[in-house]
Amino acid sequence: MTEQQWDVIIGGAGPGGSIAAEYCAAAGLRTLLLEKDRDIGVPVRCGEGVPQEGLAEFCEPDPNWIASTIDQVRIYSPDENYFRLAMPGAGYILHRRSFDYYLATRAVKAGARVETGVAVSGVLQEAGRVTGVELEQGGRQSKLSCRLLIAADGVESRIARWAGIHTALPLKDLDSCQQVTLQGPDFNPGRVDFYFGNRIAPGGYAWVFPKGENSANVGLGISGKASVRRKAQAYLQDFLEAHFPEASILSTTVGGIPLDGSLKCPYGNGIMVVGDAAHQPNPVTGAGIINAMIAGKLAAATAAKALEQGDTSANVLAAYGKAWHKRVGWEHALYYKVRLLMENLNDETYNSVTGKLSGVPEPQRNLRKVLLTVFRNQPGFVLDLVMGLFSGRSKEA
Amino acid sequence: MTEQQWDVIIGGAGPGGSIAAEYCAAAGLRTLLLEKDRDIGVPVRCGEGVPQEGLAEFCEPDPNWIASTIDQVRIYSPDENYFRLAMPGAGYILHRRSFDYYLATRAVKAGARVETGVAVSGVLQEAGRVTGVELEQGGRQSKLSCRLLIAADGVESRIARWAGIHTALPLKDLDSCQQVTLQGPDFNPGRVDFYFGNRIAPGGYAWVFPKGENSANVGLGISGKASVRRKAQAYLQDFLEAHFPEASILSTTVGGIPLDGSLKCPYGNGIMVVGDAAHQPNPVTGAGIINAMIAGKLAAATAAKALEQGDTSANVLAAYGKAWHKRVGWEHALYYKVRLLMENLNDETYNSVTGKLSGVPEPQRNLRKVLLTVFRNQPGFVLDLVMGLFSGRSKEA
Amino acid sequence: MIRIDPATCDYCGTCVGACPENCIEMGSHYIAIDYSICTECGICVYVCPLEAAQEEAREQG
Amino acid sequence: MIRIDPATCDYCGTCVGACPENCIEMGSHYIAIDYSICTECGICVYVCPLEAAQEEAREQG
Repeated sequence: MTEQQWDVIIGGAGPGGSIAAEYCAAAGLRTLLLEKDRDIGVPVRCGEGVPQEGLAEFCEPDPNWIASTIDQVRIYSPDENYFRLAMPGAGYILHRRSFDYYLATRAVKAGARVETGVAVSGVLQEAGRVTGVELEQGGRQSKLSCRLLIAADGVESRIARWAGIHTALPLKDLDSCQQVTLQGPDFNPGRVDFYFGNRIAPGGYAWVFPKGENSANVGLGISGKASVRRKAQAYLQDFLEAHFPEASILSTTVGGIPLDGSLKCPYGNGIMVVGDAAHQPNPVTGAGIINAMIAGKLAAATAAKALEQGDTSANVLAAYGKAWHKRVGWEHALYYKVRLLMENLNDETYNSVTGKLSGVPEPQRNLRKVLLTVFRNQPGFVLDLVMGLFSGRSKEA
Repeated sequence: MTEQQWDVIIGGAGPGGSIAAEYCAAAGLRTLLLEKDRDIGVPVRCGEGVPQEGLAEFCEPDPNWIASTIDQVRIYSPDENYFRLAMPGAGYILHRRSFDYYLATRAVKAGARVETGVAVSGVLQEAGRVTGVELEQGGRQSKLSCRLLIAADGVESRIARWAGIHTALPLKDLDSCQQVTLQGPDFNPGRVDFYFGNRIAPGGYAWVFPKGENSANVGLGISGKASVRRKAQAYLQDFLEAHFPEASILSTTVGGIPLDGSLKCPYGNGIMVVGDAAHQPNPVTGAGIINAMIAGKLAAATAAKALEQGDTSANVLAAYGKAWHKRVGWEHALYYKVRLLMENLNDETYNSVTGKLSGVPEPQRNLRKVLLTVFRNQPGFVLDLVMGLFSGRSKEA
Repeated sequence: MIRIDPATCDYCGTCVGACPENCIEMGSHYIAIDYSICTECGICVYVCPLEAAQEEAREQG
Repeated sequence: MIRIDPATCDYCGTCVGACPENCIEMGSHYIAIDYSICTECGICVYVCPLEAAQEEAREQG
């Protein structure tokens, strides 16, 4: 990289970072997107589900990175009963190894410069304002200055912390996950399945997201508190032995999901934070792809205005925080409360909810009717739960 | 994995291992394919070029993993002159992150079991015969027995060595490579470029393999002997600064290519070795994808016969070695000699060859005419060189 | 003393995000605890989806 | 003594294939030299496409 002055440096080339880079570059900013891994799109640490309408804000679906189109949902209770919802055009399961790559190429086409194998290893500051980054590339250290820094470095974010933004996640707000991609069994390519229950995934859920007819992402997340006693890996092993004992495993991945609803202040003097680094996944579902992309777009809009004004102080960048809160963050505050309620559900409650829902006549079992039935018969938070899982502009399944 | 007895265990799920697994399973053998990485297809350590006819033996081209179709070749000499060859339907540039995954799914469909994140960490032997493997999975050790073991574990192969087959590569027969995937510049999606010269890539060459109109794999390999003085990384940095100073880098990869022409004895009692692990890339071009697939297919055929006979001794498995030699190995012995001659070419010779070729009238500049011209005017080995690069059933560009 | 086993670790960064002292250094292929800062609070051990982060006492036991 | 820097290494395995003593252990994310076998021949340093494998003297120099 030449030592030119960059307007914006973005750390992390996931969906949030690439969208931020694309919109910054499209706004005429000299934009550099840095990815610490030596490749973009791998390893995939994600269930890969997105809602159709959420994706549509950014791009047309492309068969190169759409694995399945989802129009049905099954929710299993611990007793292995389920209720189903027919939801035409609800969402997609992506091939993120191709999708993330595609988003990075869009950033390049818009005029951004992308570099891989370059880690942001520190933040340069002068008089309490971010002025650049320290880099590490193949064992070599260097520095680059910029007018604005965007941290999009995922759950493992350190960039924001170096800049003085508190992002450490308490145990209670962090889900610990493992997922495999299975090959072999028959899957309904249009249906996602969720499994709830304290023996299956305490404080979280298990998922089966199909990628075509014979492949699926099968994973689960458990609360950090549950992970103290037993690991996600052990729970997933049980789940696979119960459901897919002979399936081939073409990919194994682990990860953590921040579930505190959003950083209160995802910005500072000369810095904005987007995506998982800003704790922007939905606190009930853990869905974070589209949220990160929305945040990247909003951060880019604020970046353009701030650099035009020549003022990148926290006061000006607060516009990004406000925009995020107005668009998504306020809902996440509600979902956060739903999640806290859900953690106290026992298996009998899950079974009872599912039993009641199975009594709803099939033709009436659209989401609205189901929810009304639940709402009349069950504690109110189930409404929020199911709404949180399967609806809304800013959520992915 | 259950403790069932496997007929065949295959270590390494690249193209060689997956094809071996598919053909073993299709022959009715209980087949287990193990990949040490937690995902299949990444990281890509490869230029990703394959010849059309080589691929056609195994599968129909699929837009999901074909990045470009190649029908032209340019060969640059150190003085930046080039001659070009029109070669309709010569080959493809793959997306190996999708291609390798596809091959693994084919193995599963044929009946093989695939596991990722499981490394073969040792070989069990009794009375001089391989009887199984030691495994390491996420820090845990285990053992599995098998009737036959196939080592497809790449240039870093240790499986064959544990089984007593000498595979260590001397410095003179090992190319050291780095490659980036660029995004941004205009590329001719139908043309691959090769650059020769001692300042560019001593003992090897640089390549530009397009992946669509704005992306390409750009890399180079240098001989192990040259790598003592200066690293592939440093040569590639020079090449990129000269040719693509502003391009975005979406992927960086390094690797080594065994160029000794093939292991003389790619088998032992209860074990066969395929692909890079058996040093089966073309010793002039370094092309190894289709060679590994051919070897996997040949090894599977021998495995089926040996297990039917109930004799997996080296005497029986020698049929695989013979089949490989008859199909590809004999040619590689010739190419190996060509490579030794090429190492002594100086930049003036490269320039002179290119100059002569440019004098051939355009309409006559098909491969055969060009080669005849070269043959009459230049040392005979240039014929072999160009033949080695761009023709033959078993070679990729 | 907490140790992260590089052979078991998948470099997912969950522990890095949880560490209250910001004392875990991670690249694509390496991970290291800055023991001059680590308070041995154990949250990295708790959140790890695998069993890569371990308290040494537990490992010896 | 030869050292392979885990932060610089890309785990490509070129050195593993070249080592005449078969003394380099490598996984997806870790690499280690068995110093009880290593003869310090240096071929791993020579073939590494990066500068991950280094003789310690060179590193100190």
